[in-house]
Amino acid sequence: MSMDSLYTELIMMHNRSGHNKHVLPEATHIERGHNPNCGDDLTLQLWIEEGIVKDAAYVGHGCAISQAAMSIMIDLVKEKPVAEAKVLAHDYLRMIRGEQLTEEQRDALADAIVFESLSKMPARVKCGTLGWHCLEVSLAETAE
Amino acid sequence: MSMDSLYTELIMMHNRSGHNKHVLPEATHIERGHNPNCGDDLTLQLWIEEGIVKDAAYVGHGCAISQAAMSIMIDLVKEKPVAEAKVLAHDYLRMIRGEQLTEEQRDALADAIVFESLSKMPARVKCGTLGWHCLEVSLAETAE
Amino acid sequence: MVSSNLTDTQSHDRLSTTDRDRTGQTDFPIFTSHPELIYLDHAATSQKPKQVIDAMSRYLTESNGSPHRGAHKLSVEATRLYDIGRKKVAAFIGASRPEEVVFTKNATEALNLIAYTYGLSTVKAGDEIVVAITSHHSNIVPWQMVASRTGATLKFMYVSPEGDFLPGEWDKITDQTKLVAFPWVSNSLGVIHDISGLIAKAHAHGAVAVVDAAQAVGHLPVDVCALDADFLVFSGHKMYGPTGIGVLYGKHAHLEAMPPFLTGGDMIEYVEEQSTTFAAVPERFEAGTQHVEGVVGLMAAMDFIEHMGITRISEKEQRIARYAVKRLSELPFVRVYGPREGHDRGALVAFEVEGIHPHDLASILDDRGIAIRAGHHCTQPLMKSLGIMASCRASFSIYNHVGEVDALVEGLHHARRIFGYEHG
Amino acid sequence: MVSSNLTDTQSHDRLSTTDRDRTGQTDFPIFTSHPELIYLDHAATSQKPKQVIDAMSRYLTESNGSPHRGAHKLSVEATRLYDIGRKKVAAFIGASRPEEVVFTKNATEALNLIAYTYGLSTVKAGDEIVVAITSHHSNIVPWQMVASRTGATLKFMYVSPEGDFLPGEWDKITDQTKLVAFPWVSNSLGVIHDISGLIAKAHAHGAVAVVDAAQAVGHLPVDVCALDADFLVFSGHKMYGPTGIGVLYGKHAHLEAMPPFLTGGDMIEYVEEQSTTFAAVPERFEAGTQHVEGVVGLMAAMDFIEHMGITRISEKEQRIARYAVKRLSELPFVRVYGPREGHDRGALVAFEVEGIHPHDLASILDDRGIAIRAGHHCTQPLMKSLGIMASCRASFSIYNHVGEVDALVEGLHHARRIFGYEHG
Ligand SMILES: Cc1ncc(COP(=O)(O)O)c(C=O)c1O
Ligand SMILES: Cc1ncc(COP(=O)(O)O)c(C=O)c1O
Repeated sequence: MSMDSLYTELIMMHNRSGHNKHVLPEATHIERGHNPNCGDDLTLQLWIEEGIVKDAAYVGHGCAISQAAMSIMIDLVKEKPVAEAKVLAHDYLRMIRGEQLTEEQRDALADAIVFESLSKMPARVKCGTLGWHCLEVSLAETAE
Repeated sequence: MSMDSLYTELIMMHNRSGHNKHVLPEATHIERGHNPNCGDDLTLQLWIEEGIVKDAAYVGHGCAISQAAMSIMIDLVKEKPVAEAKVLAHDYLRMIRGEQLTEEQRDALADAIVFESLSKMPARVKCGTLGWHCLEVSLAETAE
Repeated sequence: MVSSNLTDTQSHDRLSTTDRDRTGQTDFPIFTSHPELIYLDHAATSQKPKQVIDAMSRYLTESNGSPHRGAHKLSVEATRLYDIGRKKVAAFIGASRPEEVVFTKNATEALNLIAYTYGLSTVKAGDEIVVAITSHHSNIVPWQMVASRTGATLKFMYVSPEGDFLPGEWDKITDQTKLVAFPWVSNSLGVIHDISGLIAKAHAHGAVAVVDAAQAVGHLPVDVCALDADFLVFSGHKMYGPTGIGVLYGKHAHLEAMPPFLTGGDMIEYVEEQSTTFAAVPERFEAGTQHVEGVVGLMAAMDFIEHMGITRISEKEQRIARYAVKRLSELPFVRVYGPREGHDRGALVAFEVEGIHPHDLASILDDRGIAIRAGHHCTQPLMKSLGIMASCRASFSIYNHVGEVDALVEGLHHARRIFGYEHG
Repeated sequence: MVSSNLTDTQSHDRLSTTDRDRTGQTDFPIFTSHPELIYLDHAATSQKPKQVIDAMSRYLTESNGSPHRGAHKLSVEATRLYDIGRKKVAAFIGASRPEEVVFTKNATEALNLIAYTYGLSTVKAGDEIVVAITSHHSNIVPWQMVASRTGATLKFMYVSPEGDFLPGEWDKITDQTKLVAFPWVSNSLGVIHDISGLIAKAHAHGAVAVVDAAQAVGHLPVDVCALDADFLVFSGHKMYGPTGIGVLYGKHAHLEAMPPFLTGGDMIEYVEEQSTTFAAVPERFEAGTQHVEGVVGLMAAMDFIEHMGITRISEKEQRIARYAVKRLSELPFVRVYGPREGHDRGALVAFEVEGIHPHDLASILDDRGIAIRAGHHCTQPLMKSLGIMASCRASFSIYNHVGEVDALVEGLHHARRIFGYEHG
C-alpha cells in the first residue's frame, strides 16, 4: 500500500471518527505508551472480565499512524477472549517485523493489515506498534 | 643533504668523539631539555662570565641528531660573546623553520648548517633544536 | 514523487532564479544518486560536496598514517595534515592561535568537554549557570550535570515564539553567574541571537560565554576574536564536512587552566605508574588516535565554503528562507515559528500544519522525495516552554533553491488533501 | 631506497612464498600510490583496503543522512546502516546481543567511558584496581584518575622482558580488587596474555575484567562470550577500518547499571529544564550525531577480515612475525624483546639495535621506504619497569610479506654501516 493510500484509509476509518478515543470509566487495566522520539503519548484502557476484553478505549495524543493503529486494534480486540487478543498482538508484531503470516492469521488481523507496509518504513514502526505494545503489557498481567 | 650523509657526517664529527659530553664543574647555567615523545633528555651546561660563553658541555641521553646538534652548537658558541650566541640561536631556529638565511648568516652557523635538511623532516625537528632551545633559555636569563 | 523537472519549471516561471540557484548542486554527488531528491534537512546533517568525499578517499589512498608524530613519511604526512587542519580551522573562525582549536568527535563532545573540565573545576555551590531556553539538548544536559554535581543553580532565559528573549530575561545573568550558554542560531526556531550582546553581558558579570555555533558555522561569517567568545563549538557534518569530527574553540587562557578530560595516548608528557604529566594545550584534550581523515574532510569543507564565499552562501540561504517564510505564511493552515517575515533568520523554517501531525507530514513529503525533519529537534525544554508538541523543519544551504520551496508548499497542499481537507 | 623488486627477488629465493604473500597488497591502494613502501606500522594504524575507502565514499554519495531516526529516506537509511553496523560488530566479537556494543571514537574513549561511568560509580576508597604493566597509556591513565578520585589503590602486575607475568603477580588480584585491566596483545612487546585466565582470576575475586583488544581484533578470533569478558575495547583504524570509530563492548548488565557519560542529543528520553531521563542502552552512551560513515567503513573492514579469513590472516602474520624474530635474533647487534623464538606472539616485533637510537634507526629506514615505529609506544611504565629507554617496532598484517622482513634486516645492516660499525 502506498503512503498516500495508507493515510487515506487510516484517516477515513479512524482518526476523523475518533470513536475509540475517550475515557473508559470501567477500565481494569491502564497502560501508557510513549515514544520519546516523536512525542507520541497514548494510554490504552482495557476493561477485562472473566478472561474477556469487555471494552477498550484510548486517550492521549500522537500522530495519525499511532492513533489509527491504536483505534483499529481496539475495534479488533473488543469482546475477544484475552487468549485470542494475545495471539493477535503476537501476529501483528510479527507482521511489522516483516515476517510472513498465514492466510488465516492475516484474516484474523482484519483491518490492521493496512499497517503491513510499516515493515518497510522503519521510521514509523514505533508509531504503528505503540498501542499493541500497551496491549501486550496489559494482557501479560492477565490470566487468560 | 641526504639522510645517510647527514648521519655519516654527524657520527663522524661528534657522536663518536663525545668531546663535549661531560660534566662542566664551572657551569653558571644549567638547562635541561627533554622531548617526551622521543625520550631525548639532554642537559646543557654553560660557563658564562663577563658576557662571554667561556665553556660549555652537555650530559644526558638522546638520539644521534639531538646529541650531534648539541655538540656542534657547543663548538660553535664556545668563547663567543653572549650577544653573538643569541644571534646564532635565532638564525639556527629560523633555518630549521625553513626560512632563508643570508650567506653571512649561513657562514656564521658553520658546521651547524648540516641540520638545514631538518626543515624537511618535521619528525626530527625537535631533536635538532633541543640543545638550541636550552641555549636560548639560558641566554635569555643573561645580561649581554 | 514530483519530478524535479516539474519543480524546476514551476520555480522558473515564478522567479527565474532557478538556474543560478541550481549551480550549487552539481558539486554534490548525492543529487546524482537521487536526482529527484529535495533535501531540506541540512540542519540535521549536510550533504557533502565531491571535494570533501574525494579528499578523504585521497588521504586514505595516498597519505594514511598514524598521526602520532612517528618518524616515517606517512606518519609525518598525517601529522602535517592534522596540524594544517588545526591552523585552517583557527583561521576560519578567527582564533588568535591554532592552539585554541581542539578537535572532538562532534559539537556534543565539545560541550561535554567544557562541562567536565571548565565546568566542574570552576563552578561552585551557590553559583548560577544561565542557559538560553533555545538551546539544543547537548547544550543543556551537560549543564544539568554540572549543576547537580556542584550544587549550582541552572536558570533559563525564555523566548517568545518568534525567538526573541522576553523582556528582562538577560537580567538572570548576574554576579552569581559563572557560565552563560546559548546557541548562535537556534536549530528549532531559526532565530539568530544577539550573541555579541550576550557575551558582553556575561563578561560584565565575570561569567564565561559558551556559544553553540553548530547552526552558524558555514552559514555566517565567524570571528571568535571579534565576538570575544570564551568557548565556541560546532560539528563538521553540519558544514559540508564528515561525521566524527567536531571543534571546540576555547580562549587559550581558559584551555591552559583546564584539567584533562579523556586521558590516554598522545595527551601525555610522562606517564609514571601512579601519576602523569600532561601535554600542552591543545594536545592535552585530544586523547588517543585522532580522526585524521575527518580533519582532512573538514579542511575540504572549509575550502568549499571559502570557494563558494560565505557571503554568497548566506545571501542565498537568506533568500530561500525568506521566500519559504513568505510562501508558508500565505497558507491559512500553516503556522510558522521563529522570526517574523522580513526579519533575519537562520537557514531554516519551522512550522506546523493544522490537522496533520509533523511526523505524518514528514512521511507524506518523504514519499514525494522531500526530506524535512519533524519532532522536537532536540529542544524539548524550548518546545515545552512554547507549548509546541512537535514541529516540522525545512532547512537550507547552498545546494537548495527556491523551486524546492514551491515543491514543499505543493507537498503541504497534497498532504492536506490526503488528510481530508477540502481546500488543501 | 631499496627497490621492491630486489626485495621480492631476495625473498623469493629464500622462501618462495612471496607470490602468495603478496596477494594481500593488491587490495590496498596505498601500495599503488607508493609502490616501494614497506609498511611495518600496522600496529599504529592499518592501511585501508579499497573496499573500506569505497564503502565510505559510496555512503556519502548515496546514503548520507542524519541517523537521528528522522522520517525521510536518507535518515532512515543512515539509521539502518548504523544499526546493521552494531549488529555486525556484535556478531563479529560474539556478543550475546547488539545492545552490548557501544560506538565510541576510539579505544581510548571507550576506556575512558568505562572509567568515568563504571569506574567512578563502583570503585570506593580502599578498593584496588589492578593493571598489567604491559598496558597502553590509555588503559593506565584513566585508572589513575579513578584511583585518585575515589581513594582506591592502583597496583601493577609486572612482566619479564619476554612479557610473561612474574611469579606471584596475579596474586595482586584479591578480594579488595574491583577491576582488572590488561591488553590482550601488548603493543610494545607483542606478548599475548592469557586473558581467559586473567578474566577467571578477576571473577574469582568478584572483580570485573577490562580487556584492551586494540591489538587483537583483526589478528585473532574474538569471542567475548567464550572469554566471559566484562568489557572489551578496540579501534576501527587498527583493523583496516577508518579513524574516528571505536568500540566498547560491555556485558549488558554492566551497561544497564552505568550512568551516562557524554550527554546531549539522541541519548535522552525526556529533557526537562532541571532533569533528564536517559535512553536505554546502548543509545544512552552515544551522545550527539554519530560517525555513521565510520561505522560503514568499519563494516567494510569486518567484511574484508571475514573474506580473508581470520585464521589465514593470523597464520600469515604469525609466519612473518616468527620469521622476523628468527632473522633479527641472528644479528649479534640486535636485541629482540617479547616472547622468545618459537613462542606465540602478536603480529609485531620490538627490538633494539646496539649503538643506534631507535629514532635514528627509524629515520634511516624511512629513507629506504621502510616504515617502522620507534619510541615508548605509549607504554612508558612498561619501558621503565624493563629499563628500556625506547625501542623499535615492526608490526605486520595481511598486506605484509616475509620479503619485507629481509628488507628490514638489510636496512639494519645499512644503518649500522652508516653509524660506523665495520660489520653491519
Ligand atoms: C594496546 C593498545 N591499546 C589502546 C590503544 C589506543 O587506541 P586509540 O589510539 O585508537 O584510542 C592502542 C593504540 O594506540 C594500543 O596499541
Ligand atoms: C544547535 C545545535 N547544537 C548542537 C547540536 C549537536 O551537534 P552534534 O549532534 O553534531 O554533536 C546540533 C545538531 O544536532 C544543533 O543543531
